[in-house]
Amino acid sequence: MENRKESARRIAYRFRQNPLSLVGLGIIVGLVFIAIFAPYIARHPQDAGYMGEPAVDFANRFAEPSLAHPFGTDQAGRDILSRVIFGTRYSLALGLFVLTFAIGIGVPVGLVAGYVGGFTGQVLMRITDIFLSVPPLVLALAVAVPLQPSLRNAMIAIAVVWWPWYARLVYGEVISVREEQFVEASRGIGASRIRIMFREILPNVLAPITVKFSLDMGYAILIGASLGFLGLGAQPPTPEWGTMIAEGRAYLPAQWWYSTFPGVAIFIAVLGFNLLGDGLRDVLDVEVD
Amino acid sequence: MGFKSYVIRRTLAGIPVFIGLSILIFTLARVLPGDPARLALGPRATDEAVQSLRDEMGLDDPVVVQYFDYMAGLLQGDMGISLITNRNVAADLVYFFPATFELITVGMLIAIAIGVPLGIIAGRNKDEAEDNASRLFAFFGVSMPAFWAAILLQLVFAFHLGLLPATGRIGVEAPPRLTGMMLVDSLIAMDFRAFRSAVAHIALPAFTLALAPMADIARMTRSSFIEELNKDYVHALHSSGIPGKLIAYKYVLKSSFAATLTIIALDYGFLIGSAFLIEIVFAWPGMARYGVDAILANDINAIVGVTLVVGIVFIVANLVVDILYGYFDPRVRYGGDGE
Amino acid sequence: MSRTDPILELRDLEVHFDTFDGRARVINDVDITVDEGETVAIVGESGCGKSVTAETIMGMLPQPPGEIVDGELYYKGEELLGDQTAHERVKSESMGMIFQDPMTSLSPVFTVGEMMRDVLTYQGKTNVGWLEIVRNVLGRRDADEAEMRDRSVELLDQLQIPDPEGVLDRYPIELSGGMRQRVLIAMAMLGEPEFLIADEPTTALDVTVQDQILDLLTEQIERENLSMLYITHNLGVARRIADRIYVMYAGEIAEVGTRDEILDEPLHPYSRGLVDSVPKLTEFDRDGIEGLLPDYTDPPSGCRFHPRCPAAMSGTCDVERPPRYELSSGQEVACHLYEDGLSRAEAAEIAAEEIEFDSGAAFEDRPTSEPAQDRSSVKGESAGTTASIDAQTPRSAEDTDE
Amino acid sequence: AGEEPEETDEDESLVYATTISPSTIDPMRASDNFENIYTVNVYDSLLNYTDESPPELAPGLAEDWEVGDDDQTYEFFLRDDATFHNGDPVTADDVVYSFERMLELQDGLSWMWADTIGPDSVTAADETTVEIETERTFAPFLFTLPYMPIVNESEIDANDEDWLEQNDAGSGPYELVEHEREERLVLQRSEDWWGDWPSDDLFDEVVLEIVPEEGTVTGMMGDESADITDEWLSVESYQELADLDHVFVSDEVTFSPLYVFMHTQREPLDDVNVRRAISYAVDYQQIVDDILLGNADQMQGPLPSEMWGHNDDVIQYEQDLERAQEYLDESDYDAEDIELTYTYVTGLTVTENIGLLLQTNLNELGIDLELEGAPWTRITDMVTSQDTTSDMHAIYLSFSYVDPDTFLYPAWHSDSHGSWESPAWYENEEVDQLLDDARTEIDVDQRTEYYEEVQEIIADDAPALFVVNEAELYGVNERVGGYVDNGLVGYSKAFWRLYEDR
Amino acid sequence: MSSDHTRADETDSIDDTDEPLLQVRDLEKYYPITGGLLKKQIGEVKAVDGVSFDVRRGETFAIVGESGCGKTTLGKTIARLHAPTGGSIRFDGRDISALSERDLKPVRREIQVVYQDPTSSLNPRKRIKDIVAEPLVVHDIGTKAERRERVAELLERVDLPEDFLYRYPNELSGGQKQRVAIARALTLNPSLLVLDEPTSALDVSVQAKVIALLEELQAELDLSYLMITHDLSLTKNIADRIGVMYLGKLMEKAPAETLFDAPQNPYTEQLLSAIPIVEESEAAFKPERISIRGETPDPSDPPSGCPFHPRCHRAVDDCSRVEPELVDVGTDHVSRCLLHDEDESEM
Ligand SMILES: Nc1ncnc2c1ncn2[C@@H]1O[C@H](COP(=O)(O)OP(=O)(O)OP(=O)(O)O)[C@@H](O)[C@H]1O
Ligand SMILES: Nc1ncnc2c1ncn2[C@@H]1O[C@H](COP(=O)(O)OP(=O)(O)OP(=O)(O)O)[C@@H](O)[C@H]1O
Ligand SMILES: [Mg+2]
Ligand SMILES: [Mg+2]
Repeated sequence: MENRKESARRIAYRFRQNPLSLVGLGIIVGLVFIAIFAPYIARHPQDAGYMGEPAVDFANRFAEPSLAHPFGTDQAGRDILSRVIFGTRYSLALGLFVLTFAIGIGVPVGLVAGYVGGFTGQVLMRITDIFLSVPPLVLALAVAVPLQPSLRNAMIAIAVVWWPWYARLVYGEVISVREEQFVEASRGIGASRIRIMFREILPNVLAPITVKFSLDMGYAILIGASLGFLGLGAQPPTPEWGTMIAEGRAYLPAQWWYSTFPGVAIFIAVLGFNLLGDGLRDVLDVEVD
Repeated sequence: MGFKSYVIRRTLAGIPVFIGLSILIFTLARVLPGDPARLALGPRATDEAVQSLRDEMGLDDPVVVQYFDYMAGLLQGDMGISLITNRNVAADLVYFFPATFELITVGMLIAIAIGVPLGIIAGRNKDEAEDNASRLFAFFGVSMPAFWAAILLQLVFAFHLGLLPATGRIGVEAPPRLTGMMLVDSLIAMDFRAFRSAVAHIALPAFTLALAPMADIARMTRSSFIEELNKDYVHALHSSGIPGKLIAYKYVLKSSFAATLTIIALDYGFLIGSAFLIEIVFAWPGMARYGVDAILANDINAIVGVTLVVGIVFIVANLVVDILYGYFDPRVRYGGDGE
Repeated sequence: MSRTDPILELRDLEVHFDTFDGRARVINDVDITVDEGETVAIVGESGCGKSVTAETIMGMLPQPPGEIVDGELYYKGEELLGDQTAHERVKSESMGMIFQDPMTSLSPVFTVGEMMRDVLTYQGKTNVGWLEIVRNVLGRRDADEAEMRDRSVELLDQLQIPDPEGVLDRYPIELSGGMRQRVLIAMAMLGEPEFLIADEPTTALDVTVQDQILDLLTEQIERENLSMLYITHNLGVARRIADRIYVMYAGEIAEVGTRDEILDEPLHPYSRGLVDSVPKLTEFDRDGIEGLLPDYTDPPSGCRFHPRCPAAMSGTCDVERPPRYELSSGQEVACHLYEDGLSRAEAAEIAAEEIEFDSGAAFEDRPTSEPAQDRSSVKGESAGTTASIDAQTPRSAEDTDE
Repeated sequence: AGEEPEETDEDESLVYATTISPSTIDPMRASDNFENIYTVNVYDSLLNYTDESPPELAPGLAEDWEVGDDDQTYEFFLRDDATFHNGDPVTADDVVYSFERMLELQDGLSWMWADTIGPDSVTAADETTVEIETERTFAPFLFTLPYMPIVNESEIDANDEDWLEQNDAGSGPYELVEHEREERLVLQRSEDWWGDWPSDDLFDEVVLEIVPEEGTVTGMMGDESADITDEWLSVESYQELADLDHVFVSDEVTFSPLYVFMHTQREPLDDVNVRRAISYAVDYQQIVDDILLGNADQMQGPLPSEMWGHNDDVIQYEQDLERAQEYLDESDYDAEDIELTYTYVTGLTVTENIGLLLQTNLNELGIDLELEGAPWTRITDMVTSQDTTSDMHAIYLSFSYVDPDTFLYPAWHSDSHGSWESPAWYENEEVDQLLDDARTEIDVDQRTEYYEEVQEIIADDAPALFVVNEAELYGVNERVGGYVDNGLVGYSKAFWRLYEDR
Repeated sequence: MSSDHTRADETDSIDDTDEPLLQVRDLEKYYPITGGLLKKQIGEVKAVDGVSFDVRRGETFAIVGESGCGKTTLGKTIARLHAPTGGSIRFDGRDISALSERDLKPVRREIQVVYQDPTSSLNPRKRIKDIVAEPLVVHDIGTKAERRERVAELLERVDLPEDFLYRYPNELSGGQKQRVAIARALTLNPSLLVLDEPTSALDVSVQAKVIALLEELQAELDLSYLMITHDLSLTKNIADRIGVMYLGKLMEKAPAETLFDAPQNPYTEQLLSAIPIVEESEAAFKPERISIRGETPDPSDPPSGCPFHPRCHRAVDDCSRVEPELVDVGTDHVSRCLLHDEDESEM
């Protein structure tokens, strides 16, 4: 169809204007590929706990990076590269879970608060404000504490602190879309509130949500890693990047590779999502923060 | 609407948020598993000792009662006893907060000092080499895990090059404590040796902290600068005969700075979050590290205290920015909420 | 009318834009002359290139995406397009501009007085040092504050702004639309320009306010003996203010003549359609003009108006670009219907005979739709003439805006 | 690296760099090693420990002491030349006050005397004589006294509750001159101290520098801005330190036994055969050689062999998968069904690594092991009830006083259940009886017999993996003379015994 | 001071032979202004303040006035997109001013609105077919196929080619979008269309066509229009009757010819005088040029007395004190001005 081609062309044009976002896209595609095929890519999947066959080889601890172990080995003689590869899974899963949850809660809240407004809206947004008045990492820490430290609980903690950001984003967007005449036109036709919110307004706030989603994937991965770093996230021997950095920190500076490579992995993953998000921001032409 | 009433309204708006926050945090802390009294007294404490502490702390009261007791205490500067330091949390915070405040403030100043010019340079040279370089830098800044950046910087500057100290706040005798901020205290005491040492110590952590906001600020400044630069008034002023440079650095900068300010407020809050990581790595004896210790030790009063203070800093930072925003942009004062 | 030396002369202007649809050849061979003391209006529908022309003259065309491919601009004989510093200088010394939207044309974050002071202080300077900027931001100026204030107040007073002293200390947001527009005019006048460009300065205003502003503007122009290029799509406004009118269509000048010539008896089919479409107190012709502005990335060959023209001559109009024929009266019209040297009466006769807009469209089998947009349904249907119809769908301006 | 040179006043300051920080410096609240290092150096006690191994009692503020025939009355004769740092003489009243304060605060190490000393147990017979009548016979009593700091009553009375957090009220070899929280404690040698200083160059100043980052500690040792490290660094860091010319690493194996307790009240670990199977599955050798790089001995039974009363004849487990399999076959459980959780203290890499190895080892039997790190506070909380205690807990038992009781009673006596030292929930009446007897018997030979028997029963029952007795490693600058690690909390850093040796 | 003038309100109800489709009586719509610390209401904008008029079946009633005078508010209140603050709206004999949202649903089928900005009034994320079919979906009318048919029919009705069905609004020109908006408004076969400046965002040549379409539809479908505009020349050509609003109040109301031939209200005079004419010939239809002064007042703080008095070229002292009422000044012609009384008394 003509307009498809047309918009595809537009998107391609905008992307071309911003080659960095293509790099981002490439990185993310690569990460997803690595996450899916980790067992085939990693040379020592069991070192990452794959297939429940733990393998430690203390005799081979702290091998420097070499052909056999391009990222070296850790204190239990495990191949860091393999662990970093498997780490992709955890980080992506964390990001996806957190954001799905956050969007699932935040978007309806923002829609209702923005469109229905009034007392309900005020209450919802004040609750949102409360969550927003503490930096996410700090709040996630506070939420993570009552739970056992684990990757799953870290996800829950982060998700709990994340939805308000979507509520606020959607709220802001709804406030402006609400003023568009097509919304009123829909009301004039007799459409119900629910219909207006989800059929008229929601499609118009998808673009900023998409952009924020992409940018936030990176940020969620960072926060997840930070919790791991503080010992409140994934627990060893889970090859989660932040946890690995925290473990490796004890062996600095001599075994520099231990902390360095998981760090590089986080950096690249976050960078990828940021680049893509930034590109999407241009393509979809929305401003999100 | 007058500026004053705007300021007052903004200030009052922070109060319900603070109350809500205190409820949220307090509830969170109370659902912590584990008996804080037992934790406080250590593994070998007797049951009687534990029970008497429970009574003292009111732990067996309903949570609502506990909350009101807590808030009543808070009004008198009593935030309960920290279970790990055995002191009043308020006293602990007074002790530790200045270090964190100093760190994040210096970090933010660095971020602004580098980020704003970077953004302007990029904005004025859109799509040219300067722009691309600064954008790339910005991406690196926001993508770098703070704790990892901290480790790398430490490896390079402290361990490898030996240029800067890796940890701590000061390497010589500390100046008499007045504000609790080393830089300030050493200046007050005219102790320049201490000042130099304090500067050397704060350099790495503050810079690490500054990375992300620096990138954010540069990005925001750039985009708002570009946006403003394309506004009609720029052309209008230009065609009225005002030189372009003055327009850029007076008119455009002031308008675009409003947007930057919002980011600064947001990032100021995020800085406290990052401080939780950075203080650990750099052994910075601040509130954030105290907070992490408290969290790891289930020290409920300390957790509530730290989180509340973080919240207050965030709320105040937003308030200050809102007020500045109103100062920079008169439209805000008329536009009501700004939301 | 005896022509003095033109104060401004634009020749063969050609401006292109790079868009994602390709290269938009927006301005095509535009000549505009403004004589000393004369007010010239450019009229035309939205998107026809009026603002781009103004931007080019004011040296504020965004480049990229815009590019001045060809053309010269003479201001009192001095060429400006090739010499940016000269352009800057002339602009800040002798030109002033009034914009359409008075809200966005004033800095929202400074008071009116502050802006006016800066205009007065930096009058004619093209560069300024860092120190100066810092001093300025700190509120230190070398110039005489009191004198500047007096001058500003005087000007605001001339523009019938109540309480001019008070207005100086207010922010634009504290002023009504009409007041802002007057402030904007005052700002433009402050620099004591010789030449003024106004890009639809009254479009956003109510008729009564528009009426006031137009009065004030004419008054100022007469008082200072200014020359002005006034851009509008409102033919009524053009009638009130202009001595001569350029009718612009799709980046080309369709017709030039005195105000009465153009409005009372337009010759170009486009001008005619345009004038007819305006609801008037006497009558209202509901026919309008079929179709839309063409796609600038692929403009029609020959006369750019031919796909919409009821008098288009197949084989001529779609092939050959009409030159600007000059009638004996001095009026110029770019249409193959005419030829050089015709008298006005002869030309009017031709126009009356040949140009007939009606609800049955000129070029289309589908009578009432706006068919030129619909590429797929039109293409190839009637070879020869319609093959070159290529109205843009959608118009690129809208795309980039959305 | 990086510390400014003026930091260390080379000749006079001794810098102890530690990654942990004290939560209190009130001597009656002090509980951990660092807090006790401060306490023993700033405060005197009635008795002292020598630096021999195993350590013996030496006079402290009490020049001499006598034990009554009832095994419950003690008399201490104070030296008359001891003064507090503010110049006040140390009197018997101060001693009485110190006991009272200790028991009243119910903090720190007060548990040591909780059941032994009552409100009227301690009295001042005269200025320099203290009489103590214990409420029960508690054989290790004298060995606990080096941990009872004597404070200046009048000074404490005169000041605020938390005055002791910034000041000292002691009479010990060093006095506190600066306390920068989370950063450092600076101690100054007290010229008036009654004790003997080594003859050589003394350290007039001791700085306890808090450096949470391991890398920094090693860096500081490298550029000699620190002289002694704590014991909490990773093995690799000590290796790095050992490579430095001017540093030696003290690696005495003393009293740091690591156990992996097994929950004896829960399936399947309630079955002794399963426990034995696990005990035989573990590759102890690799733990000692590769995880601890040789800085440890495998444990034989529940008591560290450095402690008197150790029974050298108890069973010594070693990796023997066949036997393990046999025991497993004998048990009521099928290896495939066994899924266990192993809990260790977050951040203690040795225990984490051991967990990883256990995971591999047990996997060979078909047993699944899941690792779970938990902060220390959570672990102490978990073990308060049987339900929340996880299957296996890796825990170092801490050493308090030089007596087998210090390790055996808290871990294996059923009265100790619910504490962090007994996550095995071990129940054995015979063991209970023997441990009780050993507490009330003063005669050392008799006690030794009791303890040997206890060790045998416990080792046989395998309620824990007796993993290793770890050497506590300390990096020490060669210039520090007189350094001996006697393995005692606090006393292993008796700064008054050190001198500059260069 | 007594006057022969009847109060204007009753004038419309005089001919009750054929009941008007819409009867608006004393309609008020006030917007609260909040401010202060607690965002209390500190005032109100009387956007529509006691407006009365009728729209007869099949006619075009136009409302003209300057920006901010309350035209849009009036239109939306009548379409019950706002709840009125006071007054009544009788539509087809039924008072709809206080109906609940649910009870309004059938009314909504009868009254439809076409908005000023065609871009904003179409959801950019929906295809034209879905936009036009939405009313059917909302009211649950017809099967899928029937709906599709109806949409195609409507598109043809507004002269858009069929393949526009699958386009998105941003692929259409302004005029085309406005046609889609009209098509949507027609979907449910309404009897009254509120046209809120339907052409002011369009170019004149496009406007002409859209107006032609509207007139054609009106004739064919027996529609009544409430046309809101600020273009007086346009109303002259298309409206049957015209109401002139100023600051929420109706200043004058008359049949189109009457209003232009013999405007009674000074404000109407000013409006007419300010129209910029295009052709010389139009000048004859305009009153003498009146020099206009003063600023548009702040609607939240309207002048006392006659709201127009500060700008009025005929203002007398009383104007700032006495608020004039609408009075009959001719057949089907009412106006609000103190001078009417004086004229009368002078006579
Ligand atoms: N910055 C730009 N980038 C791309 N295209 C542009 C740009 N500026 C103008 N154009 C194109 O040039 C054409 C003419 O635009 P211009 O703004 O001059 O029209 P106009 O006659 O002023 O219309 P209006 O009456 O709506 O102001 C439009 O088709 C527009 O798409
Ligand atoms: N939702 C609202 N809340 C508060 N005030 C409003 C609201 N909508 C309109 N107003 C005010 O009511 C008055 C009338 O507004 P309205 O939009 O009806 O005017 P209008 O005649 O349609 O103007 P325009 O010609 O600019 O469209 C204005 O002063 C406006 O500021
Ligand atoms: Mg324009
Ligand atoms: Mg309106």
